[in-house]
Amino acid sequence: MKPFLKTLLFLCIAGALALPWLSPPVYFVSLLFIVFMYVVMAESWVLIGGFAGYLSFGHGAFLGIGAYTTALLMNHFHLSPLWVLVSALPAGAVAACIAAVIGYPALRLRGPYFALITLCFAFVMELVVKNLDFLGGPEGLWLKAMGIDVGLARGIFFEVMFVLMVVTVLTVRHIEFSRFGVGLKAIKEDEEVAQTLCVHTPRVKLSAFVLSAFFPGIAGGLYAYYLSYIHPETVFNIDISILIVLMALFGGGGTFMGPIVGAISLSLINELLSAFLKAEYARVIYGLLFVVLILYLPDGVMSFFRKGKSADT
Amino acid sequence: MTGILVLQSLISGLMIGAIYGLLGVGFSLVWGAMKVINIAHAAFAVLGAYLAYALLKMFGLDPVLGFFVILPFLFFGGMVLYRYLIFPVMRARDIVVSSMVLTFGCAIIIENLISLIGSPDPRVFTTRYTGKALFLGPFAFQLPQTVGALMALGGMAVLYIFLKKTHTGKALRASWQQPEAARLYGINLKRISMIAFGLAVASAGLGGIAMGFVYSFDPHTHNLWLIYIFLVVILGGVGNVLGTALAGLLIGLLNGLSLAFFPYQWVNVITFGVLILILLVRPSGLFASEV
Amino acid sequence: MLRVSDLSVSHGHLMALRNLDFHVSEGELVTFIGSNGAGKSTLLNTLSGLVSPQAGSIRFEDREIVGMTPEQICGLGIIQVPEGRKLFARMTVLENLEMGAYLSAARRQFSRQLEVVFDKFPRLKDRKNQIAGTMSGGEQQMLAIARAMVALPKLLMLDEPSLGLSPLMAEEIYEVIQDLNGDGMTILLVSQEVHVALSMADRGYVLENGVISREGEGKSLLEDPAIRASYLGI
Amino acid sequence: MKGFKAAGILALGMAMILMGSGLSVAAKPILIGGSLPLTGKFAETAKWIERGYRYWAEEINKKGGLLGRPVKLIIYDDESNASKAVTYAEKAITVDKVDLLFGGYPGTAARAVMPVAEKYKKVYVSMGGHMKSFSQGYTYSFGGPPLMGEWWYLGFIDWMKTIPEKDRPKRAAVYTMNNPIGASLLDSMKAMEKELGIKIVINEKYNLPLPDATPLIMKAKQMKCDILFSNGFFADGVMTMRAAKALNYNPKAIVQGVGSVIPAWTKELGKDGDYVFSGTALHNKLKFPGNKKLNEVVKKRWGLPAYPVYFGFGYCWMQTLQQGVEGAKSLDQTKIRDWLKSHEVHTIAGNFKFDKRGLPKPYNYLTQVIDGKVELIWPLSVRTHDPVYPKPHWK
Repeated sequence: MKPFLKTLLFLCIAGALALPWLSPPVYFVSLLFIVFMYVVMAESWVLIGGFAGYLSFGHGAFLGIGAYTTALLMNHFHLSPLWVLVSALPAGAVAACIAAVIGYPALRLRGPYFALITLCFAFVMELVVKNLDFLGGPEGLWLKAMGIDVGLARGIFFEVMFVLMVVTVLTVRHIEFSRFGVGLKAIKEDEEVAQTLCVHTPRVKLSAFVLSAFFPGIAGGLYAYYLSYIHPETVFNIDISILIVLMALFGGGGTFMGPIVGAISLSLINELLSAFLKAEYARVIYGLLFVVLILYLPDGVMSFFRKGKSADT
Repeated sequence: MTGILVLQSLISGLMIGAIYGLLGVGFSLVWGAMKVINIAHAAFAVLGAYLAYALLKMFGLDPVLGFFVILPFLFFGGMVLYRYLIFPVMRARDIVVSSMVLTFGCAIIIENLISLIGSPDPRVFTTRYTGKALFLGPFAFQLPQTVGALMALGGMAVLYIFLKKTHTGKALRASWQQPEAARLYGINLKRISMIAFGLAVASAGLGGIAMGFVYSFDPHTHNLWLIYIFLVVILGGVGNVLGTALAGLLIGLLNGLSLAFFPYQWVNVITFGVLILILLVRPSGLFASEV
Repeated sequence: MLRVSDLSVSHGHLMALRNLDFHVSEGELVTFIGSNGAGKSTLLNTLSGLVSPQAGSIRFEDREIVGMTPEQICGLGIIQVPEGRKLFARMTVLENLEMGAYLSAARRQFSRQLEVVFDKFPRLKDRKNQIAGTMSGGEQQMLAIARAMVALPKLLMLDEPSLGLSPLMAEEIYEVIQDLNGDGMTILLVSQEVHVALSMADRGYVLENGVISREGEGKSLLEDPAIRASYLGI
Repeated sequence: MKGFKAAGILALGMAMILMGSGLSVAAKPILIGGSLPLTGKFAETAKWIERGYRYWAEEINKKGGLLGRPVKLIIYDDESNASKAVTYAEKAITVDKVDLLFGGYPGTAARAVMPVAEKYKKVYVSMGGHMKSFSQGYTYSFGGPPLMGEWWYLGFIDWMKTIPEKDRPKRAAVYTMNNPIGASLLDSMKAMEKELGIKIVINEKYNLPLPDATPLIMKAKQMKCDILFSNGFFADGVMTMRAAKALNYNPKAIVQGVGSVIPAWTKELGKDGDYVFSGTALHNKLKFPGNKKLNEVVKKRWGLPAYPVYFGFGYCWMQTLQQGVEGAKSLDQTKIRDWLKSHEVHTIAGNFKFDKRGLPKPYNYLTQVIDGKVELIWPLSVRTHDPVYPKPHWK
């Protein structure tokens, strides 16, 4: 890496870490909190969707599972709000466990069938939570407000989400170049061939799927607190699942950089458009963005940066 | 008494299921033939419904007839979409993924243009036969639903016959099965794909009108319809017209049965749950993929 | 009838064909032999317009066809029976034949041509409603040739017609090819079965790593010691 | 690692958004901000609320403004997403530094924004998120007027009491959508059963979208239910009505949740939408000052005979906020809150005194769609048309 880029990256990280303590308008902290959450989600998705080529259309459900687990833990044990930072971890674990239960049979399915079963799973989760009164049912759940200044609270959560994002990105980056990652990519290329190359495909796929549910689970716990009021239609919303996929693909689905670029650029562009344009026009331009991007860079934003390196293959 | 209720639920479930089938057919063909996932398919369906609605309101033209007026526009629109947006990106490494992102953008554009030009209000078709029903013994066939279902069956039959019997239809299938050989024998892939895309969009419009006989619609509705499309297409086998039709009927049947036997709030859970079970038992869908 | 001069084709950075010069005259049976990867299929695909050449010219009946689309070339009467047959596997025999006669000129004469084809391959007539993918390899190859015949070929190009067939079946196919040639059809045959191909052909070309290394009459090439050594294992 | 080039571009993007948002800060006018679902699922309602807000601002600016300062609205589009609504509320508060926060729709978004308003100590006047969110102890939230599912059928119940017992329906079929609004509507069903002695024979919840209404009507018909409560939105309401007509199901009354009060109901259903009862917290034919003028404005600008409820709601929430500000003679949020909790406000929906929770006394009007118009039936003092009961059979 060029020293210039290294410095820039360092400055970005330092800037992000310092941001909440420079007392900017809380909105920026919140906005970036959400952006980081999407990076965590899209980055996790890439593990299974990008590397292994198993397009999961239900990944938003793990966010919801995390959010609900945290909210239930907090409300059931009457924990003080700061505990949310701790209870988000078991939320990640619960999401991972559910992913294991779902993934074990579902990962036998290939291509569109896997996409469909994950989509159905996300729907069933939303509906079941809506139907069960002990989970809040159609009313949703409220979380207690933290007893401290709202700016400070947002700041703390921002830092935690930032750390979670860094951990997720580093994990995925590490995996991309590890044996595990190579195994996943082999599965994407040709699963039968991967098997003959001594990749234990069911185990590799399942591990990737479980891991890709763990981080969103934690993020969901933090998100629940951010919202203070959670409802199945908000945290299990199928739009979240689809947005994650789009973000990863927008950036270019096959690498760890793609989702970062996709999640950040899409969130910020959308925010910019809404800030300057009338609602529907903003949406039309947002739609055009996808069309134009694919017309000029059919393989996502990151392919632009890779083009210089190697010839089109 | 409950027996009648069960059968009644089944009847209307099947009729609605047929409409889901039609909605899915075009999507399925385009996916099976060109590996293009057209997320905007449902948006075109909603567009079709809106155009038919406009004709109904302005000229009192029945939506069934209205379809024939808007058919050329939709067909042409589909061809233009293929020629200028889809065809240039066929060079993408993964056309499935790239086409998804591209057409997602198209769907958003269509949704918001409808909202801008019309309004975001929900609409329903009101025709002479709205709110009427045919009674066969104790069973009621709501006329709008029946018309929708007949349109669906008719549309699917036309499409099926077109693919199996006509020269162009056979050329379409040939070019999907063996694109290279098709070119060797003089089939122009680009032109034939444009025709296929135009047909798919036209069938979406017809499906949208049929849906409009059963449900109300607003510019945002396509998000919901797309899910039905996804369900029937994958279950029915990508590219498989008959399979898609049967999958639509199956989903209608499931809905009808669960409405008859379970508390309503669990209906969708049961439908989706059964679909999950079906997929687990038959990991590659109910019917084979083909074109 | 067909005159190719100075033809070069590249796949990315790889030169697949280099400076080919050859011709096929009316009524001839010309064969290209060579090992796997020598560029034989690339050659046929270039002639058919599926691959565009980097340099050179291809003249067919005194018309330059470089730059024409495969559809136009097909319309001129250069018809290829591709390697691996590439039948429309989920369509019936009859439908496959209809697709062979896709262009309107061929379509007008389809019913007459169909009789000719069915005369030649009575087995296809019996099975005209069978799904092509379910037939045996030999029948599929016959269908592939029949499909090309209904396209009204002036120059019929066959790519490895005996690939994957039993020896008996292969022999039958070669008989058919010879027969067609006997009826006056100009044929360009690409094959790895050097012995059979050369003994049938009027003239032959040897393709090695994208270059024509030898050419001559079929019989004389067959006796060429170098060819005997590298292709016939004698 | 050429990929990191992207990081630079992203940093640039972030810088742009920082600057972009800074631009909209203006000094002089009173800023009122927040978000509405201008696109997506709830776009239709939000559009009318926005028009209500804008008309209110136009009117007050003509009169010389609020506290002598002009008002300026900053309306963001939250795309019908509650999470975005939260972020935009924070943007309005912390970036645009709005002086006042306006209320939002729908139920879940309002529920999610109420805690934000509380944290930043901003008075928040909206439809509220029904009773559950007013019992969370928020002190800055007001429903002025609220859309309370729990009270939605109060008018209906009171009116039904005037019907001789022998003419009242006996058996009710209740179909309710499974969401916050549905859940609160269900609450009023209990009161209905207790006070009117109507037996609930069928009590089913359904998740939106409703796949098919035929079995619902068939069942109600078979169980001889002579009153139908269809506690839903427009889409499911329309399906239910059409199925009822097609299956020739003729109960004594059909009561619709919140679908029949939006303009699309009468516009799209025509005669088939007639005779449906519903509740409302606001109506364009109420005699309170201002309604007449609003009706004229809506007629002139959008060609509708009278203003749609959500236009009125938007306007009315602003009226409440305005009176709070004028009463407190300050933009200090706590003062506004305290003034609102101790004084009466006069709006187009009536005069309200707010209790500790921020709610007025339980009230609701009964409406019935008659000849394509939403008419007021109860209380008697506001009646604009005699009720049509029992419902005539389908033609």
